[in-house]
Amino acid sequence: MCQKKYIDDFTVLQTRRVTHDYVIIDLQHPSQLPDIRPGQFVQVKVEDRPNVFLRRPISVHDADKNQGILRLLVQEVGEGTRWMGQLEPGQKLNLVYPLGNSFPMPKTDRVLLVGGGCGIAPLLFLGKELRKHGIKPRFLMGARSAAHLIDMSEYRELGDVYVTTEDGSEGTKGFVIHHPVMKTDKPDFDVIYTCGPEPMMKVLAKYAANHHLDCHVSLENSMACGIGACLCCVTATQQGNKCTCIDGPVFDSKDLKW
Amino acid sequence: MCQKKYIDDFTVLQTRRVTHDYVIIDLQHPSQLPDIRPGQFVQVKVEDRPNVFLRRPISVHDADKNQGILRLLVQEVGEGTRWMGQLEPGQKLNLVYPLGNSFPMPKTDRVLLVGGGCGIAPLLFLGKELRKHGIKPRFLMGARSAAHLIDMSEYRELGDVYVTTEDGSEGTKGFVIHHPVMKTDKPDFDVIYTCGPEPMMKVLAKYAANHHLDCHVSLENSMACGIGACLCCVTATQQGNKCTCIDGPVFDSKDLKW
Amino acid sequence: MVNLSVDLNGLQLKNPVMTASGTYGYGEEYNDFYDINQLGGIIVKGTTLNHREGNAYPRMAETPMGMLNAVGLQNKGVEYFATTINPRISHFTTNVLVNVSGSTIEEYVATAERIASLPNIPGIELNISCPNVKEGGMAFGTSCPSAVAVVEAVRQVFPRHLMVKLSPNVTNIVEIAKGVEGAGADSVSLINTLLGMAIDAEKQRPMLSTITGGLSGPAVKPVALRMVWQVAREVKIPVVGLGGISNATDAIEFILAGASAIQVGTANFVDPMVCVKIIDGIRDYMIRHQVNDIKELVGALRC
Amino acid sequence: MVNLSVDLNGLQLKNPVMTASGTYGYGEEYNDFYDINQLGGIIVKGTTLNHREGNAYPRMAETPMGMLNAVGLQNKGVEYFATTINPRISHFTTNVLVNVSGSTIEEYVATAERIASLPNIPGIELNISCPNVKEGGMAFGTSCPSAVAVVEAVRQVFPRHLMVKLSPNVTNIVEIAKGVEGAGADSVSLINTLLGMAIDAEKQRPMLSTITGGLSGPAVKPVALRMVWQVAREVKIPVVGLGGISNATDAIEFILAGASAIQVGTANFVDPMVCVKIIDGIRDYMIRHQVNDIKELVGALRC
Ligand SMILES: Cc1cc2nc3c(=O)[nH]c(=O)nc-3n(C[C@H](O)[C@H](O)[C@H](O)COP(=O)(O)OP(=O)(O)OC[C@H]3O[C@@H](n4cnc5c(N)ncnc54)[C@H](O)[C@@H]3O)c2cc1C
Ligand SMILES: Cc1cc2nc3c(=O)[nH]c(=O)nc-3n(C[C@H](O)[C@H](O)[C@H](O)COP(=O)(O)OP(=O)(O)OC[C@H]3O[C@@H](n4cnc5c(N)ncnc54)[C@H](O)[C@@H]3O)c2cc1C
Ligand SMILES: Cc1cc2nc3c(=O)[nH]c(=O)nc-3n(C[C@H](O)[C@H](O)[C@H](O)COP(=O)(O)O)c2cc1C
Ligand SMILES: Cc1cc2nc3c(=O)[nH]c(=O)nc-3n(C[C@H](O)[C@H](O)[C@H](O)COP(=O)(O)O)c2cc1C
Ligand code: FES
Ligand code: FES
Repeated sequence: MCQKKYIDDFTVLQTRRVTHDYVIIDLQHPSQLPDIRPGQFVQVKVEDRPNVFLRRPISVHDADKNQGILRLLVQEVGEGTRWMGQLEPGQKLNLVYPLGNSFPMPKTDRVLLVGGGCGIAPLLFLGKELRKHGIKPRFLMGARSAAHLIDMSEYRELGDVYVTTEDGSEGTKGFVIHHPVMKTDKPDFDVIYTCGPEPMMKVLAKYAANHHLDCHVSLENSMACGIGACLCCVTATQQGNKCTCIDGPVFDSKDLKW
Repeated sequence: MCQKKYIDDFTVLQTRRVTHDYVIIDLQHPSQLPDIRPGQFVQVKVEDRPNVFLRRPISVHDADKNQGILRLLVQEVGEGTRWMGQLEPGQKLNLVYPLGNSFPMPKTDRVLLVGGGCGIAPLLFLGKELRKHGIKPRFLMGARSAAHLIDMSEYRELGDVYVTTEDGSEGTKGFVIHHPVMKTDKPDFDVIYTCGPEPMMKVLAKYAANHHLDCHVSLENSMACGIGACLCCVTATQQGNKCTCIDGPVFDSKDLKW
Repeated sequence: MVNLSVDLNGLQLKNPVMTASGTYGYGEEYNDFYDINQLGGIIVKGTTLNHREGNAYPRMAETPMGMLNAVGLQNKGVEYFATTINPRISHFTTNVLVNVSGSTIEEYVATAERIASLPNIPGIELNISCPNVKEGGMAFGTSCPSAVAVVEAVRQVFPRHLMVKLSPNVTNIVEIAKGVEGAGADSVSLINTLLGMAIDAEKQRPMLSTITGGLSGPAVKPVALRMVWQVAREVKIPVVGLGGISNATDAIEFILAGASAIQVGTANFVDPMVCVKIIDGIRDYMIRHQVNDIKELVGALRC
Repeated sequence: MVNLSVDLNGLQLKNPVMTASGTYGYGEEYNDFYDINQLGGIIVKGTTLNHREGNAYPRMAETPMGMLNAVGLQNKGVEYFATTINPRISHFTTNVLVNVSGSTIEEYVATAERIASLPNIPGIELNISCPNVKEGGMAFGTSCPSAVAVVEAVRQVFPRHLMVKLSPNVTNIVEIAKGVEGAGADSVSLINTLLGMAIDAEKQRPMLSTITGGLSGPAVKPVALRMVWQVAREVKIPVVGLGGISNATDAIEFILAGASAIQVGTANFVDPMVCVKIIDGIRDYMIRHQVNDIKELVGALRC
C-alpha cells in the first residue's frame, strides 16, 4: 500500500511467439513508467472474451522506465492468455500496475534463480536488477522438453544458464532438483529465487531448509482484485493468512506453511 | 415446420457501409443454398461479445441460390449488430436458416412495398420475386433524414421509389403516411407489404382497413430460439398467440390484434 | 466402448443427455438439425389440463450470460397434446417425457391421468416450480407440504416414471427434495428458473409484460450445481441436473456433483447442435479419464 | 445542476453510489485511483468481534459473468479495527459504514457496541446473510424470527444508521425485509451473494476449499433487481440495491426498481474506476432525461 498504483491503457508494440505456447508482448506506456521492481505484476483486462470475467495477473518480464516499455512473457493456458497471445500492434491493453511486493536484494552474491514454466517470466527482470547491484546471477530453468523452452540468450547475457527437461531433449534430464548444481552436499549458492509450479517450489523450499539457504518463492495464487481488497488470494503463513497480491507474490519460503 | 432448417458457417465476402449506421454483408455458403423466400430470416450467432448471449434475427436482404450467396442489410443499433458491421472478408458467420414464413404473392399487380428503418431489408428480395412473377412493385421508403437513407438504385431497377424523410431533407417531408401516394381517396394499389417500426406498420394496417386493401406486415418481435421451440416471440392474433418466428414474421394485418 | 447408458430408477436412457421443458418444443423443431433419437430423452413443453394462452408479449429479455422468460405455460391443453401432438411425435424412439403443470392439485392429477393413458410416454416431469404463472406453479414448489401433497396425489394416478422438478427459489431445497421423495417421486430434476427481473432504463419500463420472469442460462449454473450437490447427498432417488449447461464440461460438472442425468435448456437456442456435441464430449471425457461407465462419475466429486 | 444527493433515512449521501463490503477493502486500496471521497459512501470489510482467519485457499472461482468467493469473513476483529484501522481511515470525508457479522447475537451486539463508540462511523451494515461461514451468518438471514431477533438486539446498542443486509437465499425475502423493518432497521441493503458452487471437471474437485461459496457479479443482477423491486414496494424504509451493478445503466435500473442508493461490489475488481464512471453516468442520464433530483427516479419504474 506504500506504492502508488495506476490504471492505464498501454499500446501493444509487438507480440512475438517464442514457443508454440509462449508469447512475449511489448507494451508502450503513454508517457513514463513509475518505478517497477522485479517480482511485481500487472492485472491485465481481457476484452471481449465472454468466459473471462476477471483480470489476469501477469508478472513483469522486463521494464524500461524511461522508454515507458513494459514486457510480458505469457504462457497460453486458457481463454485469457490465448487472447493475449493474439494481440496485435496498436491494440490497447488496460493494466492495473505495479502490484505486489518484489524480490528482496540478497546480502550475498551467490544466488540461484530457478524457473519453471511461465515462472521464468519475472526472473529476467530480477537477473537484470541483480546485475545492477553487481551480482552475477545463475539461472536454472526447468521445462517439459526443448520445445517448451524459450530462447535463453537474454538470460545468458546476465549469467550462466542451466537447463533441465523432463524428457532430456535439452540439458539435464529430469526436474530442476535433479540438476548437478543442486546435487552437491554444499551448494555453491546462498539464496534461491524461484517462480514456477508449486510442486517445484515446494521441493526447492525443502532443499533450502535442509541446506540452510534463503529461499524466496513467488506464488501464483488465483486472484480477483489484485490490490488487497478482496482477500481471495491468501496463502497460509506462520503469521496467518496473507494476501499473495500485496503481501506477496514473493514470500520467504520459511514463512509459508508448506 | 414444413421447410427444412439448416445450421452452417458462411464466409463473409464483404461488408459494405452504406450509411453511417447501415451495412450490407455478403455471405458465401460452402455450397448451394436451399430455397429461400422473401420475408424469411436467419439467426446470426454473434461471437465474443460478452453481452450478446442469444442469436440475432436478421432478414434476408437478397439471396442467390445457385451462387450460394446471401445478403444481409443490418442497422447497427446495439452490440450484436455493431459486431456484424465490423465483420471482415474471410470471417465465418454461423447462421440458422431459412426461418419463418414469407410474403405471399399477390393476386393483383398493384402492390406497394413500404419500408421504414431496417425494415427495408426484406423488401429488395420481395421486389425481385415480384418481378419474377411479372409484377412491377412500387416502393415507399421512410427515413429520419437523407443521411439515414441507403442508395435506392437497386430498388429503382425494380420499380418506382418514393421517399419520405422526417426532416424533409429528401423526398416528401413527414412519415410514409404523408406521402401523396397515400393521400388519395382511391389508392392506386390493392396490397401493401410493409416492414419497419411498429407504429408505422400500425398506421398502414389502419389505412389498409379503411381502404379495404390487403396488408402484409412483417414483425420484428424479439426472439430467443427463432424456430418455434420457446414461445417467446408471440404476437396476439385473432386465433390466439402466434409465434412470430414460425407463424410469422409476415402476418395479414387483419389477423393481428392491433 | 464406454457405456453412456443410464438407468434412471427404471427409466432407461441411452445416455444422460435430455432436453429441458419449454426449450425444445416437441422435439420436431430440432429434428431438422440432427436425429433427436440420439438423445437420452426429451421433455416436451409444459402441459396443463386446459388450453392456456400464456402471458402477453414481451416474454423474453437477455441478461448477462442468461435470459429471462415469461412464457407462462402457453399450451393447447393435455387433450390436444394426446390427440394431435402425440401421434405426430410417437415415432420418436427416444424417451419423450411430458412436463405437467397446473394451478390446483385436481388439475395436476387430471393431466397426469390423461398422460398415463398414452403408452408411448414413459414418464412425466411434474413442474411444481414454474415462476411464470400467477396461481399454483411455483407456489407448490416453494412450500414443502404443498409439494408433498401434489406429488402424493399424482403418484396415485401415474404408474410410470414420475420425475419432480424443483424450484430453486427456496431457502431449503433439500427439505423439499426429501419431501417429494417420501411422497413417491421416482426422481427429482433441478433447477427450474430463478425468479428475476430486467428493466429497460431508457424506457423506464420492465422488459417483460409480467415484470418478473424466470432466469436461465450459464449465469445460473453455479446456483444449480450447488443445489444438485446438496440434494444428491440427501436423497436416494436419482437426481437430474440442469441450469446453464452449455457444453460437455458443464454436463460433467453436474454429474460429478451427483446428477445421474442432465438436461439442456437455453443452450439449445444459442447452438441447436449443442446436445449432440455434449454427448460426444462426455464420451471423449470418459475415454480421456479412462472411465468405462458413466455411473462411475455420478457424485464422484472428490471433496 | 442535477441533485444527486440522497437522504437515506437520516444518513446523508452526496450521491447514491456506495461500495459493497468485502470488495473494497478499507477504501485505501482504491484511493490511489481516484479520491474516494467522491463516493456516497463505502462499506468496509465484514468485521466480527474476534479475529478470524477466514477459509482456506482457494477462495475464489470465476463463473459465467460472475465469481464465487469463500473468504469467510477474514478480519482482525473489531478492536483492531477500532484502534488500528479506523484512525488510518478516519480522515475520509465520505460515509464509512462498517459491515458487522457474527455467529451469535451476543457477538453481533458486542461488535456493534464497539463501533457505536467510534464517532466517525455514521452507521453499520448488519450482515445477516454471509453464506461463507459455518455457524450464524446466513442462518440469521434465512429465517425471519432469527433475523428479527438479531436486529432488535443490535438496535438496542447502536443509535446511528442501522442498515440490514439481506440474504437472497430465501423463499420470501419480503417477509424478512418487513421483519427487520419492524425490528428497527433504518434501511435494508440487498442482495448479498447467492449460494453457488463450481467444479474443476478435469481435477474432479470443487474449485473452493469450502465447496460452496457466494456468487456475485453481473450474473446475479436479474435476481437482485427482482428482489429490490419486491422489497421496495413493501417496506417504508429506504432500500439499498446491489448485485452485479457494473455501469450507470445497471445503477439506474436498481433505482427505478426502488433503490434509494446502490452499492458496487465485484465490478471494482474488473475496473477500479467503475464507481466514478457510475456517478458520472447517473448524472448524464439525469440530464438526458431531464431529471433534476435523483429522488424522482427512485421506484419510478412504469409497470
Ligand atoms: C502474481 C502472478 C503472476 C503471474 N505471472 C505470469 C506470467 O508472467 N506469465 C504467465 O503466463 N502467467 C502468469 N501467471 C499465471 C496467469 O495469471 C494464469 O495463467 C492466467 O490467469 C490464466 O488465465 P486464462 O484465462 O488463460 O486461463 P483460465 O481459463 O483461467 O485457466 C486455464 C487453466 O489454468 C489454470 N489456472 C489459471 N490460473 C491459475 C493459477 N493462478 N494457478 C494455477 N492454475 C491456474 C486453471 O485452473 C485452468 O485449468 C501469474 C499469476 C500470478 C498470480
Ligand atoms: C424477423 C426479424 C428480422 C429482422 N431483420 C433485420 C434486418 O434485416 N436488419 C436489421 O438491421 N435488423 C433486423 N431485425 C432487428 C434485429 O434483430 C435487432 O436490431 C437486433 O437483434 C439487435 O441486436 P443488437 O445486439 O444490435 O442490439 P441490442 O443491444 O440487443 O438492442 C439495442 C436496442 O435495440 C432494441 N431492440 C433490439 N431488438 C429489438 C427488436 N427485435 N425489436 C425492437 N427493439 C429491439 C433494444 O431494446 C435496445 O434498445 C430483425 C428482427 C426480426 C425479429
Ligand atoms: C423459454 C423457456 C420456457 C420454459 N418453459 C418451461 C416449462 O414449460 N416447464 C418447465 O418445467 N420448465 C420450463 N423452463 C425451464 C427450463 O426447463 C429449465 O429448467 C431452465 O431453463 C434452466 O435450464 P437452462 O439454464 O439449461 O435453460 C423454460 C425455460 C425457458 C428458457
Ligand atoms: C470477495 C467478496 C467478499 C465479500 N465479503 C463480504 C462481507 O464481508 N460482508 C458482506 O456483507 N458481503 C460481502 N460480500 C458480498 C458483497 O458485498 C455483495 O453483496 C455481493 O458481492 C453482490 O454484489 P456485486 O455483485 O456487486 O459484487 C463479498 C463479496 C465478494 C465478491
Ligand atoms: S486478489 Fe484480492 S486481495 Fe489479493
Ligand atoms: S423465438 Fe422461440 S418460438 Fe419464436
